[in-house]
Amino acid sequence: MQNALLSVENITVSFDGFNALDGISLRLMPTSIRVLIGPNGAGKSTLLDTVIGNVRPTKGRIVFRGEDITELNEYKIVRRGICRKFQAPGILENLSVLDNLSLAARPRRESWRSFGVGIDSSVRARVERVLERIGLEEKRHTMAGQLSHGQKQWLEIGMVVSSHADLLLLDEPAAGMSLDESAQTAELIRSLASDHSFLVIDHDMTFVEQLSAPVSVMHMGRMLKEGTLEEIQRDPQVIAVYLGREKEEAVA
Amino acid sequence: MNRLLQGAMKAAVPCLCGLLISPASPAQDNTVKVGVLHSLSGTMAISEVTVKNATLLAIDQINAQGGVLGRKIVPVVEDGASDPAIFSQKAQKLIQEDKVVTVFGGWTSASRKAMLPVFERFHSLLWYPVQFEGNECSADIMYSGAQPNQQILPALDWAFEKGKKRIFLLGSDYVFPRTANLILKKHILHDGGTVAGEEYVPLGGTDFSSIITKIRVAKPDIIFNTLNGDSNVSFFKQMAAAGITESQIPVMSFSIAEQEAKAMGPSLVNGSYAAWNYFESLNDPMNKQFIAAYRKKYGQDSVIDDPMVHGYIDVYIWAAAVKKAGSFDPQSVRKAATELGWTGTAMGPIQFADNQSLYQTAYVGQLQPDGQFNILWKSKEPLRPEPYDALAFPGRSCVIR
Amino acid sequence: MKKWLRPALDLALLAALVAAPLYLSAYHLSLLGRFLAMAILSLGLCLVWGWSGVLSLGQGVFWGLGAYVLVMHLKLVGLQPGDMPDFMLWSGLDHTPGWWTLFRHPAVALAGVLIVPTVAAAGLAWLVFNRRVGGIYFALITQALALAFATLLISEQAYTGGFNGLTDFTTVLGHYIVDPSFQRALYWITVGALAAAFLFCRWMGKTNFGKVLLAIRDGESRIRFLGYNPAGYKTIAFAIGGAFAGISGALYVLHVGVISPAMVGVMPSIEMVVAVAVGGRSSFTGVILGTLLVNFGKDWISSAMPEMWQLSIGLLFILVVTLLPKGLAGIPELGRQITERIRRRTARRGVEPEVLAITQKN
Amino acid sequence: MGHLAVLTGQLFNGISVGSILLLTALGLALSFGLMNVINMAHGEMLMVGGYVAYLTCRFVHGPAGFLLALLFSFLGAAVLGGVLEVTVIRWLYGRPLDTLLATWGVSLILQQGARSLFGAIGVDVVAPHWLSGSVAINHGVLAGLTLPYVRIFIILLTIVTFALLLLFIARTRWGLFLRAVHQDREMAQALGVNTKWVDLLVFAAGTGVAGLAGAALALIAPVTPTVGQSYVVYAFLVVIVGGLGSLLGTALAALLVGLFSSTVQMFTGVSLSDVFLLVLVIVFIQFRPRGIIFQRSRVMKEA
Repeated sequence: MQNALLSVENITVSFDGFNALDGISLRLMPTSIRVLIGPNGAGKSTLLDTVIGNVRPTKGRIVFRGEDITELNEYKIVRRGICRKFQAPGILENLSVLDNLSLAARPRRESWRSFGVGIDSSVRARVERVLERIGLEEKRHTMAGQLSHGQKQWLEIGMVVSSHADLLLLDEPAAGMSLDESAQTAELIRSLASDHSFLVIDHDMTFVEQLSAPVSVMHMGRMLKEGTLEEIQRDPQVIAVYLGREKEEAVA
Repeated sequence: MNRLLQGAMKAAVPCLCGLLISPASPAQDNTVKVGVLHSLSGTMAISEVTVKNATLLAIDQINAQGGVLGRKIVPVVEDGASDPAIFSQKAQKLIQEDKVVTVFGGWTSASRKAMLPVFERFHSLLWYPVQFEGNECSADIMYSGAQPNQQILPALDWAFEKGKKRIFLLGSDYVFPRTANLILKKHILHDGGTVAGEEYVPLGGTDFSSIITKIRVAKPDIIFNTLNGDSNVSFFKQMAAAGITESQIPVMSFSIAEQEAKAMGPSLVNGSYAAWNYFESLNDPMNKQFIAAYRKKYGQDSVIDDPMVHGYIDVYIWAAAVKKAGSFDPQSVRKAATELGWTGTAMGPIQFADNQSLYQTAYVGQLQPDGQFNILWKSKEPLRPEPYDALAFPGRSCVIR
Repeated sequence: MKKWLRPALDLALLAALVAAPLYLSAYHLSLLGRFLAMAILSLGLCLVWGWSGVLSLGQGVFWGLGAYVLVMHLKLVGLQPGDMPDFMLWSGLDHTPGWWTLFRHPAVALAGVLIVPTVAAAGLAWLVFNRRVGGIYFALITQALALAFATLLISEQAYTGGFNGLTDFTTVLGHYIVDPSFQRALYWITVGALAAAFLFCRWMGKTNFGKVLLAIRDGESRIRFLGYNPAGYKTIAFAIGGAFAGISGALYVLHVGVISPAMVGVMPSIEMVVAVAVGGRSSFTGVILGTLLVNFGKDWISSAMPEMWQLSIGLLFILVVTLLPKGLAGIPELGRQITERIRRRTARRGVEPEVLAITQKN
Repeated sequence: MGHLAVLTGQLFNGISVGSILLLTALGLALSFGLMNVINMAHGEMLMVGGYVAYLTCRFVHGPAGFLLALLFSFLGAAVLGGVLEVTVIRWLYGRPLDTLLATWGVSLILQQGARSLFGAIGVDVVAPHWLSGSVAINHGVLAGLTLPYVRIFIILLTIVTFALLLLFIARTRWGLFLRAVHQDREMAQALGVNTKWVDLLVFAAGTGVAGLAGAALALIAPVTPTVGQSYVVYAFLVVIVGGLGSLLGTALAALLVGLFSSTVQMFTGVSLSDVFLLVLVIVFIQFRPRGIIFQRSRVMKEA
């Protein structure tokens, strides 16, 4: 069996006794999209935080391309090819769009190797491609802070994509976007799926549908159900969890 | 438009510094400028403001009698702000910009050391009014303040005469206390006494609990205290709180004069001893005259202490030296000053020795409840100043050509 | 900002400094010289605080290290063989300690001036930033360090000259510090060093390193998720700040002729920060002008009204921080905000009736 | 004086110095620890307390004079703190480094104000006669040990103030508001807590306690324009080592520092013991950036 790009093995994360993640496991194949859905507080964001190294798990392992990255610092994990987009746009407000993308795209990020002026040629080609894809060519020299909310989200997705990362963790990429904007976002993600893997969190079912990718439902820090969107929508346990009718036996 | 304003702002500033050059006013023929450089702000202002006042009083009195060589003396007062770098900066300004013929001032040894290269660079003349640790011999400074052998060693003689041979050395952690104690230790051992302990507290330190325990354990006959400024307040308060009275362990202080006693509250330091070359309670007609003149100018409740009288007589000696030399040139003035012979002053007969330090009589006094000193002991005659102590620094002497 | 205006201003400032010996008196020229030396430290602090958002209240420590290393060399050079610096004699030492004589050779001394402050700054930065200690703690740590450094200098009097500091050195590389030709040469050296430091900073601003520093200032956690380790960048920036401070200290001490613990403690370090704050923390030109303004102001106010100096620097601090976070560069912006508010108030009184009428209609 | 007496004496000294440190740092534990306001003028609030005590003692004679002085110094410094909060600090919330610089400016102004009003020479606060003197043990194994009343009084005053503050925070409504604002300002506002008033009152309480400390310390230390400078750096370090937001941590840290300096000073000079202490604190912060006692919670902002 082709080995997984990312494998989350029995991860538990607890804050003063409350188990945000409770022995959750997940396997993600290279160049594939997986959507994480679940009610608020299910632990979706915490899972992404744990993968990127922002939160230390109390139990369990995270393996990326066969290497155990559980104990590494965030920037070391990022350099190995995982990148994360936050709910609030994580762009660098005081730098131009071009700078934002070039900083994300640069391969050599150690401090002593950053004394070059301007953008070196390999990075420039990559940045131009991403700029054109996210439709911000003419805005290249404006300060990132002055972009509209939707444009900021796109810039951030552009930064995540241009950052050599194979696995992209997107936390509600379509939040605050208009209908056609989220459709374009879904289309962008699908077009990038040929050479990237995505782990996407979102509540917007039409957006999830447009991604047409397998869905995992999380509940109370555990993996409740995994399958296609149609199977999930018909599954009684999932309906119960969302609508909250027979809570007890659903969780058994 | 606003960018232009911002640009103009940036261009304006460089010429702003140009505006600052106050063109030195050409000296009219009938006046001569002298510098008065003391700390008027910062931690040292506590002691230096009154010395500046005494210097200005002397200048006014001399001007009242027609000035010197027919010229009125114009004092240029500058603030050293208790910072050595500013003392050196202001000394340079007084000499280069204001073209003063001499400067009266300085207090801490740090400020004197900082000004030394400036006076040696421009060969002007500094009159230094404060007791200090000695070990300095510059042709461009008139050391009127007491050398160690004129203040701390006479105090030692007095203590030995009183049979107090176990001595505890306590001081603030800076140059004067450390060097003074180095000299004291040599003399104590040489004269058969014992050093009961040696402790230092950082400048501005306020906690003496451990040191008081060490004093209680050492049980000295007397404490030689070279603490400075605020630390004295903490020390005496915490000694009183610990129930150690003057009768049990007397304290001989070298940085507490009438000024500090009044500020600390005389009751706190009542009964403690001090060694100076002047006390306000000296009953001498010239002293009475000086005190009356000072109080008339600066208020009836002002008290007079050793550095103030030095700041006062320095101006008179400078004026006498100028008259003798017949010119304001610093080099001839300093030579003339050492050849004036004995002069009667508010602090008794004095004269400048060839090493440009001052012959002066040492007194030991005990503080009374009213903040004045009751003079208990006096050196037989004015003591010759020794910049280098024979026991501590053998073979070194100060010869000024 | 029109493209050519900023370089034109910098050239104007340079021209003013180059022409200074013509229109300034000897005293004010030596003042300008020592304040330009301080401006080098301000450039370093601008990189550390204005660019990477790290406030250091202890630059006096690295400034002092540079100054003390150079003056140790100058004291040794001034001695006849076999003799000992005066303060060591009357502090009870019998021979000059080994680590002192190390700096007798000019090359070693020069290297010391550059390396010792830089290594000290890098060491502290690496130790602190790797533990992810926050900005406030770092500021208070550097202040505690400045206090410890000054206390140590004062108490180890036998080796450091104690409270009096080190002074009375006469020759540098064979030239007499006293004669005017050396003073003039020193002025040119200082202007040259400042220009070099300025160009270095300008270059740093254009590199990716500079961009990452700005990103760290505005959101350290974000840059971490782009794969950058802020600790490495902040350490290098702080080391550069330390190097600039060391050079500034060495040059300053040649102008002034004395170095003492009172010049490296808590208070001087904060005055170095106010000069940068006035100048506009992240603008290199502004920082140089801010340093000149504050120091000349200090000299002028403290001689005109001694009581007023501490009051005015206190007020300056409050006003700059609250009203002009961008310092000098912020004045036009502040002007615009005020005119904006006035315009809006007058406009509302004039227009209000019609607008109300229209809105009520539809 | 027996060996045991010296040891107990030093232990008492350590507790006494620790209590002084805690008294100076308590106000800071409120304003810095709980409200995250960096008040570099904290030392000057101590100075103000000292001067207010001096003034009260001049006008009110007799034993009650000093107790009244304690009250007035608390109120005086609290009012001054309130004025400072409204005029300067309120505009700088969320900008900690700028608050640090602005309050440093305030400290310079207060120093110069004191120098102009009372002169560069310090003023003298005479301890009331019921406080001067000491408990002397002159027989038995602790012979020779004397415990000054003043230091005992300061230790007791510190314990009482500390207890009152704990009660204020734990039991009163305003204490609840304070804890809410400390944990999450936005959430507290959402729940209807008027954070403006909480900021004002708690900051004023912090400076008030500093004024009280200033009055108490006037018994064993000078009251001069620059006395605040000798306390402020150590007070901040005690709060940091203790752990932001934890009064207990601050108390523990103050005691440890007090004992440390009184033991080290038996062997080295005071200057070196201060240097050791400063370096030790800097190294300690590397290994426990959150301090001795800190709350484990996700929402804690990185100080």
